[in-house]
Amino acid sequence: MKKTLPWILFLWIALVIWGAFKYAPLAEGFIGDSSRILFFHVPMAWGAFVGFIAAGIWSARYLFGNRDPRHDRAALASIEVGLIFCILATVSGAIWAKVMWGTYWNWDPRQVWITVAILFYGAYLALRSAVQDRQTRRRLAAAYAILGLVVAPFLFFILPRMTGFTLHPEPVVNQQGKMEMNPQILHVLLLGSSGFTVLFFWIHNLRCRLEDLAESAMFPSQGAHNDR
Amino acid sequence: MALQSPVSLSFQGLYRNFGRLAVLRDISGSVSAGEILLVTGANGSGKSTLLKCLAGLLAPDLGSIKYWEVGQEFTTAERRLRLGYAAPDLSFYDELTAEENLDFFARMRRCPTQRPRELLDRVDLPGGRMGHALSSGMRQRLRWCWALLHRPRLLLLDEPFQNLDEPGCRAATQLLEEHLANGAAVVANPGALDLPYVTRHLNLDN
Amino acid sequence: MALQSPVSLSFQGLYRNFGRLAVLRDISGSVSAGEILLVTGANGSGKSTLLKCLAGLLAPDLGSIKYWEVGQEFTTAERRLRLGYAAPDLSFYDELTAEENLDFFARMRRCPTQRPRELLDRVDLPGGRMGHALSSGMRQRLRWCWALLHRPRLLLLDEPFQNLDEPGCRAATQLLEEHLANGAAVVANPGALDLPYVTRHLNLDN
Amino acid sequence: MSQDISIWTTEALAVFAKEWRCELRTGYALNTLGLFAITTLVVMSISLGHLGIASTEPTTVLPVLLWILLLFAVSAGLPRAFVFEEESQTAIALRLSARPSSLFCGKLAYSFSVVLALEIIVTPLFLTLMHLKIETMPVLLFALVAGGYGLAAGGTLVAAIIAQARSSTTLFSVLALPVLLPLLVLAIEITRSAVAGDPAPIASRQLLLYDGSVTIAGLLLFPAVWNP
Amino acid sequence: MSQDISIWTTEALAVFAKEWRCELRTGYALNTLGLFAITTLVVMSISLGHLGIASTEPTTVLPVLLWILLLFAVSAGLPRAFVFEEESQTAIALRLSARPSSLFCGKLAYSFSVVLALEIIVTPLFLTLMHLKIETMPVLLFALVAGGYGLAAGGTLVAAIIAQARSSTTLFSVLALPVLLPLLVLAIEITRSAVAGDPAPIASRQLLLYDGSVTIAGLLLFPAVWNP
Ligand code: HEM
Ligand SMILES: Nc1ncnc2c1ncn2[C@@H]1O[C@H](COP(=O)(O)OP(=O)(O)OP(=O)(O)O)[C@@H](O)[C@H]1O
Ligand SMILES: Nc1ncnc2c1ncn2[C@@H]1O[C@H](COP(=O)(O)OP(=O)(O)OP(=O)(O)O)[C@@H](O)[C@H]1O
Ligand SMILES: [Mg+2]
Ligand SMILES: [Mg+2]
Repeated sequence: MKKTLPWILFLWIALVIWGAFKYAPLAEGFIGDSSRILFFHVPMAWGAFVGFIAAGIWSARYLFGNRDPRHDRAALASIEVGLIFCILATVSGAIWAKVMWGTYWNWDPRQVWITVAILFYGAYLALRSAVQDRQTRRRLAAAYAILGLVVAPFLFFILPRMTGFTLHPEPVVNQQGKMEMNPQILHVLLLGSSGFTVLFFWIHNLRCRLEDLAESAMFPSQGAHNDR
Repeated sequence: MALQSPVSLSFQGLYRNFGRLAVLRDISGSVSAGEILLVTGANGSGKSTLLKCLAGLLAPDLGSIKYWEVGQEFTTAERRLRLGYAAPDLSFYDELTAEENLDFFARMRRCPTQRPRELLDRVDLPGGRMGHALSSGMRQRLRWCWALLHRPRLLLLDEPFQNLDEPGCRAATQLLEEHLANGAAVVANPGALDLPYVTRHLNLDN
Repeated sequence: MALQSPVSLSFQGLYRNFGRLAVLRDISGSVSAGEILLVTGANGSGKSTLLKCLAGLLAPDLGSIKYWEVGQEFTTAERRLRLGYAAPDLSFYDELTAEENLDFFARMRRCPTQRPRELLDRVDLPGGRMGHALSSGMRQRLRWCWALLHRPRLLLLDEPFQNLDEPGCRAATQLLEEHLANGAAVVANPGALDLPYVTRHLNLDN
Repeated sequence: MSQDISIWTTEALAVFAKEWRCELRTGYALNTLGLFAITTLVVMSISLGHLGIASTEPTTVLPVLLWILLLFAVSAGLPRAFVFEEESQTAIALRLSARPSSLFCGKLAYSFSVVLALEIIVTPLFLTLMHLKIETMPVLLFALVAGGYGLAAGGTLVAAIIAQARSSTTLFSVLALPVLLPLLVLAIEITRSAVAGDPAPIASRQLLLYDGSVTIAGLLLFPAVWNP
Repeated sequence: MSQDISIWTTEALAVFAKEWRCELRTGYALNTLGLFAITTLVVMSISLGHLGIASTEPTTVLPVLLWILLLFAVSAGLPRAFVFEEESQTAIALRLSARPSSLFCGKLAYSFSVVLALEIIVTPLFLTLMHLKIETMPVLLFALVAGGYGLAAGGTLVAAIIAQARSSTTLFSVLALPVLLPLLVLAIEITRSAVAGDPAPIASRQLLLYDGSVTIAGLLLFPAVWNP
């Protein structure tokens, strides 16, 4: 499994790339081929959201469970990877915005709220670096990440849809609950989103294993210690 | 484990590191009603750290702490609220007088309203002095009052006699003696004082 | 007034009130090289307040404090920088190690660069421990080092032996003895310890 | 059970009363918070004078300014709720004698009352200085109460986190602003509706949702944050 | 005399070095200050987005915002200079070993360097995010350096005053704002000239005058404030 997963993932993403350029038709209302960035932009944003939610869940398992440091490391790793996904979604969106709206950045609500999300999880990292004792650091960071479970849905879903005027396209599933999308585009989008979700967990898993190794190298006798 | 004794505390295999510094390593001990567990050791040997772990103010990395009262076992969160603790790093509100400070905690702990006054008289502390205006000996007296406010069954005392003058020491020793009638105590650094009933020793040097 | 003695401090008719509370009332005394002035009194009698006034950390309401070194008289501002002071309310930087703390103050006081290391060795304090991680006894050792850093002629010590273990007390007493070879000291609350050369007493009870 | 609740209420009330007693004795929080808000108000009106905004588009601009003002005042004042206890080391005594949930509620009630007091000082002043007319007063009151509550709840929880981190007010702003921003924008929306005369703005539902989830998160997280 | 000056320089440098060492050790302050500035930037942009100012009148509005931003950042970070020493009781040790004038200069140098660091983070970001073009760069640099120095000097002096008052950082803002307000207006004027392309704005003389008088006031007042 460990050996085959990367290959499956490789093929999966390759299929998404192929689909993005060869299978899916161009969407209406977009300049040139620019709509194809959709197949990376949306899965990346989705991956970031999944990462933040996963971080919240791992933190909850750490805080309300038996305080196993591995859960905390998993939360940290998914925030790190999630932040990268989030930044990539923003950058791809900004490039797209340059083509569509003529400027990289114009404080569109979507851009604002994704920036706030980046700031929130950046603050998570700042909090970690501000606490010296390891137990305290894990506890506080976990609490903040769980607070993220409340804040993130607001930032990703609720607020961008309700505040002010936006140039950003309607969500796939719009407010009336209807899907207005070419089925082929939808296929690639779903394939991409699921592929990026798996990609996220694969990178995340690598990161966690690396951290576990570093930890056991630094505190050889402590592998099994819990914080309680 | 002396289940029917009025109170009993036992801890087993406690470990606590600060970063890479191993402070507590496999520390065990126990104490029950009428006993004092005297914790000794050089400066920096971990006496205060141990008392903080027992009080639930610091989580040990490993090891278990068990606390019973009259046959009933209590969790860490409950133990924290039931014991009495006095240590140099215990402070009170600067903007409240000594008596108001005690009154506030008495309300939090649901003690009879005359209890603060009673204790202040015992240690001879002017109740109307503001928190920030207390001298170091007065502060120490206030710590004693605070620790005994809710008549705890277990007392954890770190440097309990520091800063106290002669009458202060006498009052404190007497309070401790009364407490031991059916309570237990863990004491670190009692200074040059003779303690009544020292029945157990735990040395942290190695 | 022993003008040619290596050092001499004398204070006359000191008064200090806090609000309506008269803490110091007409306190006088003096001390010169080789002597200890032992300040005694019950808790809250004003020992720490007196030492703060002498150190220039608190201005007395009334009264004069005179300070000479080898026949030269110094102002309050100069005295403040020349004397050595150790008291429970003296703290150091949490983010610096013990040695970095001393190094910083050594630079401010223009002492030789090996002086901090030397003192740390004398009191047997691990120099690499961070300020916030020091145990209470270690903190007290650091206070001693800090007070002696610039080889002051006058030492003001409030509760100088509190929190120290056996070896700590011995090291501190020895440092004090060496200081007294040609310096003076004012000591409050030395605890149960025998002090070398106690030659003057000042009792603040009334 | 009902006895539990009465005990819990007594404790929360004791904390609330203690906070106000300290407050009235020193007058820090209120005096300084009020003065802070007023000074900022002056800075703002000076810059507005430079801008000449006040005259052009009052209805969209001024609600934003009002809430930014409140936000900064709160982030200057609220952290004290817990930072103060940690710094003066009274936290130990509190930790050993108060149940976390009643402590949190007491502190929250105190913070909320301070925010309300601040709003009572600032809002009338702001409205008169800026010549802003409110069409539907109840909507404005709702915005002030629900928005103020959200500020207090989010701020109190984050204050509890940074107090443990033994950290500065700067870290407070870094952690709290991303949490409070969604709330802020919702409150601004509702205030705008109040100015425009809309009797039942849609953002109210979201604001209540936000308040509710932050309260629940606070009650769940606080015990874990507060105790080691 | 010349020996006096060299001693004095050594002491001031020792203070400066100590501050930076503590700062870098805890790691939070600078990171956090940067994150704080960015967060505030986002808060402001959101309001700007709502206002739609950025597009209409950039040259008059943006300099005001830049300086308000710096002001908030400074009032969040600077008070630590002295309040911190009083609260952690290290002030006693300092009072007994440092001469007030060199202490003040060391602290001032430190504050100034923090403000400069902050400006280096914030200004380029602000200029690019807000699409603001500067015509005469040297004038902007002058405004940043001289204005930043004024913020640091005024802030340090007020911090020393309130540290003695056993008070919160909120009080700092209250005292500091009126002191810093004239400075702010001057710095805004000069920044506007830089945007407009005026090579030698008249406000420069006043700004230098202000800086000079605050420095002298600080040197004179500080010893009296610092020692009982
Ligand atoms: C920096 C600029 C941008 C950012 C930060 C951004 C952010 C996002 C995010 C976070 C999502 C996922 C929303 C979700 O998971 O529900 C998303 C979806 C999407 N974006 Fe963007 N975007 C940007 C620019 C653009 C541009 C310029 C376009 C096209 C004109 C665009 C088209 C879309 C589409 C079609 C979707 C999928 C619809 C949806 O589910 O909401 N985006 N964007
Ligand atoms: N927060 C902390 N971070 C890192 N190390 C710490 C911390 N607290 C204590 N230590 C270290 O743990 C050791 C034990 O400290 P502790 O305060 O328990 O000693 P102690 O036995 O009470 O000594 P003393 O008699 O001096 O009070 C010391 O070496 C101290 O440096
Ligand atoms: N800042 C202050 N404001 C008001 N009163 C004060 C202040 N500082 C001290 N006092 C009062 O002054 C008196 C003397 O205090 P001081 O600390 O000097 O006593 P002390 O002799 O050192 O006592 P101890 O042996 O307990 O240390 C005490 O009654 C105290 O309450
Ligand atoms: Mg100890
Ligand atoms: Mg004293």
